[in-house]
Amino acid sequence: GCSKSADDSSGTPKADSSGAAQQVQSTGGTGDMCDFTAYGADKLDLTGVTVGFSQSESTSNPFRATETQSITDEAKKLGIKLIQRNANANVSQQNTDIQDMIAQGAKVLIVAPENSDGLAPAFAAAKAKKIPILTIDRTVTGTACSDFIGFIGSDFEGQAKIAAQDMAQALPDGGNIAVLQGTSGNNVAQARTDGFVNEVKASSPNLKIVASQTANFDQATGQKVTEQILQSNPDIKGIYAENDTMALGAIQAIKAAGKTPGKDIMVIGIDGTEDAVKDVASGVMFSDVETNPRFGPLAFKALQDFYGSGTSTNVIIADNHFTKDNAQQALDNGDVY
Amino acid sequence: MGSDPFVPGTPPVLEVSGLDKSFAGVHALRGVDFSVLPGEVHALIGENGAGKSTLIKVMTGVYEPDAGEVRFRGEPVAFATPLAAQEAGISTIYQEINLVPMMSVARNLFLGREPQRFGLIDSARMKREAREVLAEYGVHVNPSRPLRSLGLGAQQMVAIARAVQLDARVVIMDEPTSSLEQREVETLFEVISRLKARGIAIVYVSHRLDELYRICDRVTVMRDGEVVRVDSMAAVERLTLISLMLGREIGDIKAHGTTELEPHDVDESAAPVISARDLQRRHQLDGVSVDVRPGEVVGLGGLLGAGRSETAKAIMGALTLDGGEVEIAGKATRRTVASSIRAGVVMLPEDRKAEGIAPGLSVRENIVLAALPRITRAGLVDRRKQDEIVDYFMKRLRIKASSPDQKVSELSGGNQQKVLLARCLCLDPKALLLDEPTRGIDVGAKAEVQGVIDELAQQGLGVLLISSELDELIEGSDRVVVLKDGRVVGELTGDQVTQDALMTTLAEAPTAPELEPQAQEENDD
Amino acid sequence: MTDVAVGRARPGLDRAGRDRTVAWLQEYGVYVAIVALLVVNAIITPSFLTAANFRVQAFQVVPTLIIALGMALVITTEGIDLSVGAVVALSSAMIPLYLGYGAWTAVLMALVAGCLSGLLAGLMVAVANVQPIIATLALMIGLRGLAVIMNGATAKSVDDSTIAGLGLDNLFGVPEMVWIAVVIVVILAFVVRRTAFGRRLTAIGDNRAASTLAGLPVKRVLVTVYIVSGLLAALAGVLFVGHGGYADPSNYGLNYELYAITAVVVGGTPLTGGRIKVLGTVAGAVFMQLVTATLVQHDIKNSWSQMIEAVIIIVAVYAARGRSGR
Amino acid sequence: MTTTTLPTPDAAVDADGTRETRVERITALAQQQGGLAALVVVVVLSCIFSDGFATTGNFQSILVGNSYTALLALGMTFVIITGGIDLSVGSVFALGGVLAAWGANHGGIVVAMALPVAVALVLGWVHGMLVAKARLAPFIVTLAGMLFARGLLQAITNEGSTTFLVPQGSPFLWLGDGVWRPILTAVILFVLGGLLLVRTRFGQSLFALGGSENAALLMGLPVRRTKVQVYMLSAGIAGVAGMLNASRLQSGVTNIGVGYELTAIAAVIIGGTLLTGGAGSVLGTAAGVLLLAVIQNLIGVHLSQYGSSASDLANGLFLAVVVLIQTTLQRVRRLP
Ligand SMILES: Nc1ncnc2c1ncn2[C@@H]1O[C@H](COP(=O)(O)OP(=O)(O)OP(=O)(O)O)[C@@H](O)[C@H]1O
Ligand SMILES: Nc1ncnc2c1ncn2[C@@H]1O[C@H](COP(=O)(O)OP(=O)(O)OP(=O)(O)O)[C@@H](O)[C@H]1O
Ligand SMILES: [Mg+2]
Ligand SMILES: [Mg+2]
Repeated sequence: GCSKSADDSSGTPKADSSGAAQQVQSTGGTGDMCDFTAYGADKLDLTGVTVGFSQSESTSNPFRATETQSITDEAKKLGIKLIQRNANANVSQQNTDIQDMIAQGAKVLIVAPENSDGLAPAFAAAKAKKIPILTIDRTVTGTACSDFIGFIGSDFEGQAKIAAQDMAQALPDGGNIAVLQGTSGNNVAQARTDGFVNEVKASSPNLKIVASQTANFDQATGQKVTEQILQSNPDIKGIYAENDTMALGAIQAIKAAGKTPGKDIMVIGIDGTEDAVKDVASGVMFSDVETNPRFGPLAFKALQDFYGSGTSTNVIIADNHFTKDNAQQALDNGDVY
Repeated sequence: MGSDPFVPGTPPVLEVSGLDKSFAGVHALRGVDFSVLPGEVHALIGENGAGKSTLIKVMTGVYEPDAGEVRFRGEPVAFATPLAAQEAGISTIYQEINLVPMMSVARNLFLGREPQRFGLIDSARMKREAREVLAEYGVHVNPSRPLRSLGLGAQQMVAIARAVQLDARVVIMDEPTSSLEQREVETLFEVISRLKARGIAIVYVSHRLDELYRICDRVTVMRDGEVVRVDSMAAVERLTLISLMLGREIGDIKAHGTTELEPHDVDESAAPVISARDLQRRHQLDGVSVDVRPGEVVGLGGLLGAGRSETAKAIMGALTLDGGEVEIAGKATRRTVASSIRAGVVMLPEDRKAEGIAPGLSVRENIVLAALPRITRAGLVDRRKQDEIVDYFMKRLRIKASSPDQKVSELSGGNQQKVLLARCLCLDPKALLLDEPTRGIDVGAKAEVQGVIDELAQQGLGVLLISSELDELIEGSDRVVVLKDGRVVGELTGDQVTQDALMTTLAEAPTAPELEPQAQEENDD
Repeated sequence: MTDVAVGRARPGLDRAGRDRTVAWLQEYGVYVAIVALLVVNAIITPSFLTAANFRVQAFQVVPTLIIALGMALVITTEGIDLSVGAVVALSSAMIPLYLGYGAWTAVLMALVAGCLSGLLAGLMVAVANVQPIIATLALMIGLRGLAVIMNGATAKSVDDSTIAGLGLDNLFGVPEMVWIAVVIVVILAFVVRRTAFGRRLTAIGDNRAASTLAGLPVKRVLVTVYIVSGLLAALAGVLFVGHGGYADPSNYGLNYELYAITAVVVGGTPLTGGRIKVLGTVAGAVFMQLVTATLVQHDIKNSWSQMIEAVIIIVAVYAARGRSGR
Repeated sequence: MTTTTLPTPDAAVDADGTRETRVERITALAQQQGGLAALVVVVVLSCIFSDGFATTGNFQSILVGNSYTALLALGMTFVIITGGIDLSVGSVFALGGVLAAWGANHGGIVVAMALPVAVALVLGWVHGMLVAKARLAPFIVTLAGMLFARGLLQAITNEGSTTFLVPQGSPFLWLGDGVWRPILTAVILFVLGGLLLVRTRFGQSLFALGGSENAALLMGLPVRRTKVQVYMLSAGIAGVAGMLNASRLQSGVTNIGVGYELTAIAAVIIGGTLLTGGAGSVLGTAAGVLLLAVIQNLIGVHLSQYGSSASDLANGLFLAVVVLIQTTLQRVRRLP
């Protein structure tokens, strides 16, 4: 009965926004651009208005903490007044949060949506008041440059695809693998499942997914589930975890079962958190795909462009890919969180 | 009233034959045949645990019989629920008051058949009617008050009023008078005679034999789950009745006798074991002072709601007070129940169900509940000592249970009462506060309990006795303190301790005006 | 209020015999169910009856079990403790905080934190008369926040052989945490059956007004019970840290209040209080663990596992329901 | 009687119904409606001390944001008054939303409205039968129901990954559109609920059941039927709330409703309804819902920037303080 934060990424980061800034990988398939005239909003000077930021999940999740911190820091740097809310993984609450901030005088909104659907009332309220919304890290169903300005974030299916290719590389002879899924009903979890499963099907017929269980993006659950899976499938060769914390839990379980992660069983995760990248560097984990939470600079850049020459409606950030070759270097550079 | 007989020869309205009912380990009814005729008041008697309440529950759909048949108005019936019995025309007042304590008096009275307007309950009318109905039963209360704020006696009257209001052909009353005081009993009897005149059959259970002779036409005597005699009430003599119930020879009973209680030797100069001074509690107690000396039985007299139970609870430390002091054996108490018990006072609460038994625990555990500190060493219960105590009191009070392990809720009402008495006595107290100690217990047991009280007083125990049965109060007490509306209005000592004197004192005492029914109309929604 | 037990046994010749069977099943149904699950799994699940598998199940069930034992005490007094999951989090937060002073100090501080939160719950319930569910709900929300504040948002890795030993190592071939659980079960079973405290516990849950009038130290017993519940939840928190090798107050113990309550009820302790089954609680926790293990090891989808679990809980509780019904 | 602590349900009349002064009457009202009193105090303080609190926009946002979840508390009130509890409402709320959105796609407004309610009623019926006939504890029955409804939802939506969208232009969207429609719907349902509780026989039997089940049975009330009905009522209301919410969100969000049952229970209890049954009011529940919503709003405005854990801590503290005040106000009496 208690609310479980559906952390799509967590680990042990430093909750600051330094580290590797987000890099743009692509700017949308269509390459559409959007500015305030096209959106139908009034021209504003960002430094003079209040910007609202609606965070979807608890900041006890490091990804969320870093994301919030990055936005707060960037706003401070640019001298922009920021107000913020946290919906704690509750879509209804996020609707209320957004309307609250509108009532409180926010003229521009940055929203990290809890869910792709279900924010219609809040978005409609904003639209009615001609308040533009920039969505980050998860997409929202609707029309860009009409319901919202656009989207900045990772390509979750792409991440999973890379992970699947890594798995094929890690197990050239094929074998049985298990998938630790994120929280049921979470868009990110779904994308990371689909991306992985499709890629395995398409290009690695010798990999066989024998177990696929949800572990709620949580380390302890990841450990428990892996412990069980290892009992019923003693011949597992690889584990794909849809975030790093579940990967860390899996590693713990593999060790407890008397096997060696990185040798007997290959573990691949997503997020690029410090602990996981360390494990990649030491060979315990095979590889890790990054999800960069430092949205501040890109988000505010997009908003400034929106009131100027226009910004892309679909910015996909370039996520790092940590393998044994570059992991140590990334750690030394402080590129992980 | 017994002089106005039912019409013999009419077919019985409610009839059972060959009824059998067992509970795990107890054979409560064995082949019981029983019938009531329209317009008769039929006494159902037997000692505690004889099976009276069980018979009633089987007849009214609470329990399903293991064997046998119930016929209502000539047709075989099997009521699935009390509701079905009620709808068919059998209205029952069960032994323990079964009303909803937190709901208002009016809502209890009309529950399930509230007056309605446009499909919604008409509260104003309901309250008005409740007030009128209750007035007929001598209960003058604001019908918006929650039922639990009434004393047990008043609650019982509400239950009776409710049952009689239902348009029934048979009214069953399981010990309706056990918590009533004389005045209410008279009211009840009037009600019964009215019902009788309307040709309604009444089944009447009581341990007060005098009442039976006054109002009943026929009697069925039960013993150990069997019917031992069915006869016209007048045809069975009192002693015969008792011997039938208890299954003992008449001679035995005469010898054992209803205990003739002698006044106790009270050392007037001895320091009181209990000394309560000027107890004050808003709306309930208004400066009550009572002393109880060692070896003395002090009765608390008064009508229902006079504040007798409150006085006892206040002494026990179970009631917060606005003012006043209580000393036990010369020392001021800390006014918590535990410290009072340590100081040597124990109380037998009036409301057995709500404040007495722990229904889910065994007889054994219930008896030693308060005595735990005395039978534990280093936190461990000394089982040998415990069993000794339990054994002793089960024998001495003749508690009828299949074993000490039986759940208390499975005992008959009277036996539950004895378990509570055992709980008090095993504490080896200096003073006893007894609130209706013989409520619901059979003649045999009652004599025993009274004997025990007497014996304890002889041994120097101080007793504060509350009883709605005037006889018991007058017979048992050395001194009676009379309460009215939360105040002491008189004290009877020595030869003054008579029924008449008590009545006179009560009658002459002024009524506190504020305690009369309230003028203003309250909103209970 | 059980003076009218509306029980209706159907008439019939073998009634007594059937009654006895039913009563026996009610008493020992969970154990039968456990055996049944073991047998079924032995047949359908590869390598189920292996030492390694039992070890895994033991690791997973012990924390739940320990929490459930405390919960059983609380439930016996007609209460409920929703804060246990948050106490797990709080206790785990204490470990990295005090690890610098030595492993045992850290463990001690974790347990102290549990006792304190239990004390808080107990005072709210016994002295301030707040309804248990809402008092502990407030703690459930607040304590997790506190735990995260104390620990920082990050899960902290705990690298200490003593604490890891509690969570992973064997003693005489059996995990240390199983021994801990055994000791607690023995102590509790003894306390409940043989001590005055055990008697008071059931009496208070059965009829609090009567217990008060019989002079029982009602408040003291209630406070103690919540403290024990907090203490045991904190102990579970320590085991979590030991087993996982890190402290994660934002996620540790989530939903464990529900797992614990389920174990208690499946084990035959009624939520209406007044009765407690210590061994039954153990059996309840083990049973639920085996159910989960079966579902996960057969890779049943989350949707179906939830529905199957729901049905199994109902069936188990139905089989174990006492004579008093509820 | 297994309860010891009983507040005076009819506090307008003192335990003795006598010698009431005006001051006593006012305190009595505050005692009876502790939640309402606390709400008034908190709102007044916030208007004075919290900038931007007392704006129409803010009030609107608070009301509209909680109008559908408030319904869960309404249903819960009935169940708790009978001495039961319904932990499944959050899941049924989510399931109702998904079914409504599915219905809007596959059959139009009638299916969208009827299907969730029908399924919820069936679930409620099962709860009721298990509680009333099999005599299982409501807590565990509805805990299983919570799992079951959530599992069912995930099974329908391919493990939660399919979100059904209500087609644009569907008349179903009218139900939850705008600001006033949700608020009005909630108000109307609360008023009806209040009438049902105090002015109908059904409502009275709920109180009787919670006050003393045995007595209710022996007084000839249809105990089992009432129990089944009350669980159907609660589930049905949760289904309706989910359905309306789907209309408002224009989709059947799959991961919604987690933990809502606890908020609903908290609101009901803060509103003065006794968890042990037998006493309570719909007005109190409304006050409880609003009080929690206002607290949430204040925490959002003032504490969001300090992170979620600070908000959690404040939330817990607030809740503790509110229930302490409410309990004290209500002068929960120990049976002497
Ligand atoms: N629900 C029950 N379970 C087990 N035994 C029961 C139950 N109800 C009654 N009994 C047993 O059946 C017998 C008859 O009890 P019953 O209540 O009918 O007696 P009674 O004649 O009404 O006595 P009293 O005058 O004390 O009220 C007793 O021995 C009692 O212990
Ligand atoms: N017939 C009645 N009419 C009005 N009020 C009543 C009546 N009987 C009782 N009450 C109320 O019930 C309250 C408690 O009464 P209660 O019966 O406990 O007093 P009591 O003197 O101890 O009597 P008992 O000896 O029967 O217990 C009183 O304060 C009184 O207001
Ligand atoms: Mg009887
Ligand atoms: Mg009294």
